Amino acid sequence: MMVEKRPFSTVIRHLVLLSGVVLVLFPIYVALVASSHPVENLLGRIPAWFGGQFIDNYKQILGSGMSAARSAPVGLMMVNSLIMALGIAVGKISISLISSYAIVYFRFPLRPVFFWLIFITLMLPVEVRILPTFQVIADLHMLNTYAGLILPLIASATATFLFRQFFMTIPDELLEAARIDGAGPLRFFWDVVLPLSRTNIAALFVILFIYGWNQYLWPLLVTTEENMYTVVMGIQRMVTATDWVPQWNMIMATAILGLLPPVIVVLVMQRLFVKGLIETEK
Amino acid sequence: MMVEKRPFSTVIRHLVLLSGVVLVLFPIYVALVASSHPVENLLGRIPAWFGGQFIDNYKQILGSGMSAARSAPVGLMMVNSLIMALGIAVGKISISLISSYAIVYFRFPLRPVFFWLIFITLMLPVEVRILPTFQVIADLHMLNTYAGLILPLIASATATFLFRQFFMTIPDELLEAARIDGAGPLRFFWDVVLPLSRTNIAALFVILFIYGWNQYLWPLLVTTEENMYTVVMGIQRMVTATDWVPQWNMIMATAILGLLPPVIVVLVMQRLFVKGLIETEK
Amino acid sequence: MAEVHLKDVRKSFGKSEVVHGVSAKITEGEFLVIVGPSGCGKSTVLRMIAGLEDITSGEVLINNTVVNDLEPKARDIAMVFQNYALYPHMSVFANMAYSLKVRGIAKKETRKRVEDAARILGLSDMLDRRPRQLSGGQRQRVAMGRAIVREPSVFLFDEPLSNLDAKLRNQMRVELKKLHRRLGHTSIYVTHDQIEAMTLADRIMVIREGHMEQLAAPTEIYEQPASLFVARFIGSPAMNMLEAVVDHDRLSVTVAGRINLRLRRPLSRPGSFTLGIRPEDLHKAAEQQGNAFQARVDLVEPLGSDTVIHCGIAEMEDALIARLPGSPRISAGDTILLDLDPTKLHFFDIESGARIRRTTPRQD
Amino acid sequence: MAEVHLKDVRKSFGKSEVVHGVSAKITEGEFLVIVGPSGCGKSTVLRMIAGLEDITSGEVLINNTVVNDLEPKARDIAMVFQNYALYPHMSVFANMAYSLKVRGIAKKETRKRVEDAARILGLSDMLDRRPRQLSGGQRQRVAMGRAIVREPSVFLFDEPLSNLDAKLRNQMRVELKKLHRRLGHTSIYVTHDQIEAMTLADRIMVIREGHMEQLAAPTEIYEQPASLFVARFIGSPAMNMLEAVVDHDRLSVTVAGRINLRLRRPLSRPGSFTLGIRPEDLHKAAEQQGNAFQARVDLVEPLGSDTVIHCGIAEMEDALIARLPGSPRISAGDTILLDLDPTKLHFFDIESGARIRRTTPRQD
Repeated sequence: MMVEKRPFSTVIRHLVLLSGVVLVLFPIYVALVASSHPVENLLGRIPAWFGGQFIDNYKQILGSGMSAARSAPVGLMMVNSLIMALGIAVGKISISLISSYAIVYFRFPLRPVFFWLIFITLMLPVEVRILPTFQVIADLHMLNTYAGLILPLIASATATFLFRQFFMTIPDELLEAARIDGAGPLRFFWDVVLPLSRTNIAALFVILFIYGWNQYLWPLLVTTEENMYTVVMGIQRMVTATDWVPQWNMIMATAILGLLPPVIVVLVMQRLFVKGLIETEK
Repeated sequence: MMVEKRPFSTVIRHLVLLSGVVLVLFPIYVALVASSHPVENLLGRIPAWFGGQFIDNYKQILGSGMSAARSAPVGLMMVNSLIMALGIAVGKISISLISSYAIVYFRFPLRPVFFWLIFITLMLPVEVRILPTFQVIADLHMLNTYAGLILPLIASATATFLFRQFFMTIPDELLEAARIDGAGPLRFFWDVVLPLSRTNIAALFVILFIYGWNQYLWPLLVTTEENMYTVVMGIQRMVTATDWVPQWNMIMATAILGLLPPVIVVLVMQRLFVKGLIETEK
Repeated sequence: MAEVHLKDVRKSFGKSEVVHGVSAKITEGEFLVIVGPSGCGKSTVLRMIAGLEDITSGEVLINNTVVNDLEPKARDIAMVFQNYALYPHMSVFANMAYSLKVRGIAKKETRKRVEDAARILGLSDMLDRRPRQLSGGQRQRVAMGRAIVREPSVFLFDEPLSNLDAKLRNQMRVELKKLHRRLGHTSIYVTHDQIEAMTLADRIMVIREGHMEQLAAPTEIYEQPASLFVARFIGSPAMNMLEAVVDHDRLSVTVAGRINLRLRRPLSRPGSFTLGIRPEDLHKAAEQQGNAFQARVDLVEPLGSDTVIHCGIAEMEDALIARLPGSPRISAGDTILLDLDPTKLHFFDIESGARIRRTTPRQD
Repeated sequence: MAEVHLKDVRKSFGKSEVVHGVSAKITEGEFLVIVGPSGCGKSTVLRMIAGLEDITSGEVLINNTVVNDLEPKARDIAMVFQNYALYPHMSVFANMAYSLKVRGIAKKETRKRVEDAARILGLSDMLDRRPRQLSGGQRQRVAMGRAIVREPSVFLFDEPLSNLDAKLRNQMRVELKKLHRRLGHTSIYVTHDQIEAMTLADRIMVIREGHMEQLAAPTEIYEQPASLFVARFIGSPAMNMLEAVVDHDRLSVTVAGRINLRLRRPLSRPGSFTLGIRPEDLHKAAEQQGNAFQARVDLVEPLGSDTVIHCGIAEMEDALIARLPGSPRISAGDTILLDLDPTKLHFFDIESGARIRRTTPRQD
C-alpha cells in the first residue's frame, strides 16, 4: 500500500469520493421521498422531505395497481418477476455448469470450434436473436407462460464462459487423484467440482438474479396479458402511459419495490458472494 | 484431461453440441435470408433461401431508412450508436481505472466504506436511477445531445470492480520496487499499472462497446429527435410501429447491420481480448 | 505388495519421443527412485505406470499382469502428488476415506482403516480439519495417508517433498524412509533431488533426456557413476571435471597439462579423457609429496561442519572445488597444497561420456 | 559505500510488537546476513531500513544521517526482492534503466551504466528480452543489475535465492559472493537458509521472535552458539540435544542418565544442562575406550560423501544423529560404538537456553 502523507491531497480525494457517493445514493432518496407524497405534490418539483402517504401509497400499488394506467397489482408483478428471475438464474447456472464441464474436462474433436462458437454468442446483440426466437416461442404456444419467459433467456454463453475460466483454475492433479481414487467423470463433477464451485455459483446466482429481474425487452414481447407483467415492465408502462399525467408517487413506490428483491438477495448471499468475487486480499 | 474411450457417448455429446450451435447460428441465417427478400414474400412465413433484393434492401435502409415507419436512415443511426458506444466504453474505462487505482493503492479512512458503496451500486437496477437522472439531464439541457446520451451511462461500478480485482493481482513488490526506484504514485500508474492492464483494458473495451451499442432504455428517454436515434432504438421502433404491417425485410437488414460493428470490434481486438480473458491454458 | 516390470516403455507426444525405452524390474518391497533434471521424462515414466498417460509402446506389468489398457483405479496403485492434490473442501478424514467411499467399502471398515493410517502418520488429532488449515508437512502426511488406506500393491510418488522448505524436507524424508521400512510397500519415487535419491532408494534410476543412464544401488551410483552425466548429477558440490592425458603405460596421468599423477592400477586404455574427482576426495596436504599440487584459493565457503574451497590452478579460474572438514584457516587469495587419492579418480570418455574401467574390474 | 547503524529499532503492528529492539553497526563494505525462521521479524527489519515500513521507535542511520522519515528513494539504497519484482512489461534494459530514467539521468550515461552492469552479470546478450523469457537465475541477475546501476550506498537483499532450485541456488550464492568481493558494497541480506548465512556473511545476525539472539562471525556462530536456538538453527543436520548432569567437580558429566564423560576443562557451574553435540563431532570408535558409548542404528542415510546415522541409545529412539565420512558399512539394526571429543560439547541452561561457558573463556 502506498502511504501518502500530504493532508491536502487527502482532503481532495475525500471530496471526490463523497460526491460520488451522493450521486449514487441521491436517486434512492428522491424515489423514497416521492413515493411518500400524494400525486398532487409531485406535479411541479420533487419535495425535499417525506410526505404522509407512505403506507397508503405502497398498500395501494401492491394490492390493486395504478388504476389510471390500467396496470395489474404490483404484488402480482413481483411474483412474476420473482419466478422469472429465479428461473433464469437457476436455469442458466445449471446449463452452464454442465456445458463448461464438458468443454474443460472432455476431449473430443472440434472442441476448440465449439468453444469459439459459444464465445461468439457472447457477442451477439440480443436484438438479432430476439425476433426468430419470438417466432419459435409463438409457434410452440408458449406466449404468456413462464416457460416462454424463462427458457429463451437461459441460452447464453456468459456463465458458461465464467465457469470455464474457474474450472481452468482447478489443478489437474485433483482430477488425477480422483481418477486414481476410482471416481468417474460424474462422480468427480458431483463430489469435487460442484462443491468447489460453491462460492462461484453463489456469486453468479446473485448477478443472474438481478439480470433476470431487470429483463425488459423479452417480457415485453412475450407477454400480452396483464397478469403476466413483470415489475420492470410495469414501471415502463406507468412512465410511458401517454394518456395520463404520470403518477410519480406510484411510479417511485414501484421502483422502490422493484429494488427490494435484488437487495434482499444480495444481503442474504453476501457472505458467499463476496467470497466468490474477492478471493485475494491485498 | 479426461480421456473417454466409449464411442457411443461421444456421438451423443456431438449431437448435443451440434444442436446447440444450430440454435445459436440459425437466427442469423434467418435474418440474412429475410433481409434479401421483398417485403411481400415475408407476410406468411420466412422463405428457406435467399431472395434477389439483398443489395437493394440494404441500400435503401442505409440511405433513407424505412419510410413507412418515418424512421431516420440507418446509416445515421449507426453513426449515433457508434459515438455513444465509443463514448461509453472510453469514459467508463478511464473513470474506473482511476477510481480503482485510488481504492487499491491509497490508504485513507473509510476506504472499505467507499469500496462497499461502489459495490452496492453494482446491484441497483437501472430503473431506479434512471428517472432522477433524466431530471438532471433535462435540467442541464442535455436532452438530444451526445453528452446526455453518454455521461449518465458512464457512472457505474462494474468496471471499477473488475479493475480493482486485477490490481489486486499485481504483486506488492512491484510497487515497492518502484518506490525504491523513485517513482511516485502517478508515475507508477503510468509506467507500470497502465501497461500491465493493457489486455484487461482491451477486453473491457470490447465488452463495454457492445454494452453501449446495445443500450436501449436510456437513449429512448433522452432522445426525441429522429437524427439522434440509435440502431437498437430504430429496430424497436420498426417492430412496434403499430400502424403498419412490420417490414420484416428492412427490420432484418437493420438487425444485421446492427450486428456488424460489435463483430468488427471483436475481430479487431480479438488477440488482445482473448489474452485478457484467458490467461491460464489448461 | 507387488512386482513392477517395465518392458522397453516408450512415450511420444505427437512425433517427438520423450521416453526412449525404459526397462526395469522392481522387486517386491523395493524402493526405486527415478531421478533426473526437470523435463528429463522421469514424471512421464511414473504417470505411465499410474495410467495417467497412455503408453506409446512397450509394456508395464504389475504382478505379472499387463496393465497398459487398465484404468488407474484398476491398477491397484496409489499416488502421492507434488502439490498433494488434496480435495480442498473435504476434511482430512474425508480425503483419506474418499477412495474407499467410491469403492463402496463399509463405513465401519473405512473408519478403521483411516484411523489406523492416521495413527501411523500422527494425524489422529486433525481428522476434522480442512487441508488449508494444515501446514505443508501435515498436508504431505495426509496425502501419504490417502495412499496408505487404499492398501495398494504399489506406491507412486511424484516429487512429494519438493514443495516443502529445507528443514521440513529433511524431516519428511526420514519419516518416509521409516514408513517404508515399517510397511514394506513396493515404491517408485520420482525426484530431481539427488539427496532424496541417495538416502531413500534401494536402487536409483538416473534418467537423462528420456534415456536411462544408470540403474544401481546408491553407493554404486556415487562411487562408480556409469557416465559423466551421472557423475555430475549425483553429489553436491558436483564432481570436479578436468582434462587428463593418460600415458602409454596407462599409469601416468597429466591433469590440466600441469599436474602429474600416478595410478596404482592401470587404466584399460591410454589417451585423452575427462577426469573426475569428488570435492571430498581432495585433501589439504602439509608438504609437497606424492600427488600433491598447488592451488590458488578463489573463494571460501564455510559451512561450519565443512569448508568448501573454490580453487584456481595456474591460469584456470574455478578449476576445482574441494570440501575440507571443519574450519581450516584458509582465506581467498591463499595458495594451498591439495592432495588426492589416485584410487578415487574417475575417467570418462570425452565424446560418449561413458565410464572407463580400470583393468581389474570391480575394484577401481 | 556506507555505514548503517541500527539503534534499538522496534516495530509494532497495532499493539503487538514484532521487532523488540535491534541494534547493530554495519561497517563500510560489510556483508551482514540476518537469519531466522519464517515470521521471526527479519524481513521487517530489512523493510524498515529500506523505508517500506515505518519505524515504530529507534533510529536507522545511513552514513550518519537519520533516515527514519526519508522516502525509500532518498535513502540511497537498492533492494533485491524474493520474487525479483521485475516489471513484466519492460525489457531487461528498461528494467535496469528505470530508476535512472525516473531520476532524469541522461540517456548516454544510462546506457553506459546498464551495459556495464550487464557485462558484470553476463546479461549483455539478453538486454532486449522480457523477464518472462528468462530463467529464474537470469531474472535474479537482472534484479541484481537493477540494484547495481543505481550505484547505491547499501544493498538490501530479501531472500533473493529462495525461489531458485537447489543447484541454481548454490551457483547464484557463489556468484553473489564473488560480486560482493568485486564491488565491495555494504550489504544486508535476509534469509532463512543457514547455509546462505554461513557462506555469504561477514557477520550473521540470528533473530528469533523479534529478538536478536546473536551477532557474530559465521565461525563463531557455529562453534560457540550463544543459545540453544542458535545452536539448533545453524547447522544441518541440526545439533543433537541431550540432557546432562554435571557433577560437583564440574568435570564429570552423565549424559541421558547412562553415558559418563569427562571434560578436560571444568564448566563454570555444576547442575543439569542441555548438552549439545554436532553430528560431525561424533565418530565411530573401534573399541570401548575413553568416552566411547554404544548406540543402536535406527536409520542410515547414505549421502555419498558422508553417511548420516540416526541412532537410538538404550530405550531412547532418535536420540542422536551422527555424520560419518564416506560410506561406512553400517545398516539399520546394527549396534555401533560412538566416540566424541569432550572439547566439542556445548552446554546450555535448561530454562533460558543460554550458553554456559567453560572456566577458561574463549577456549571452550
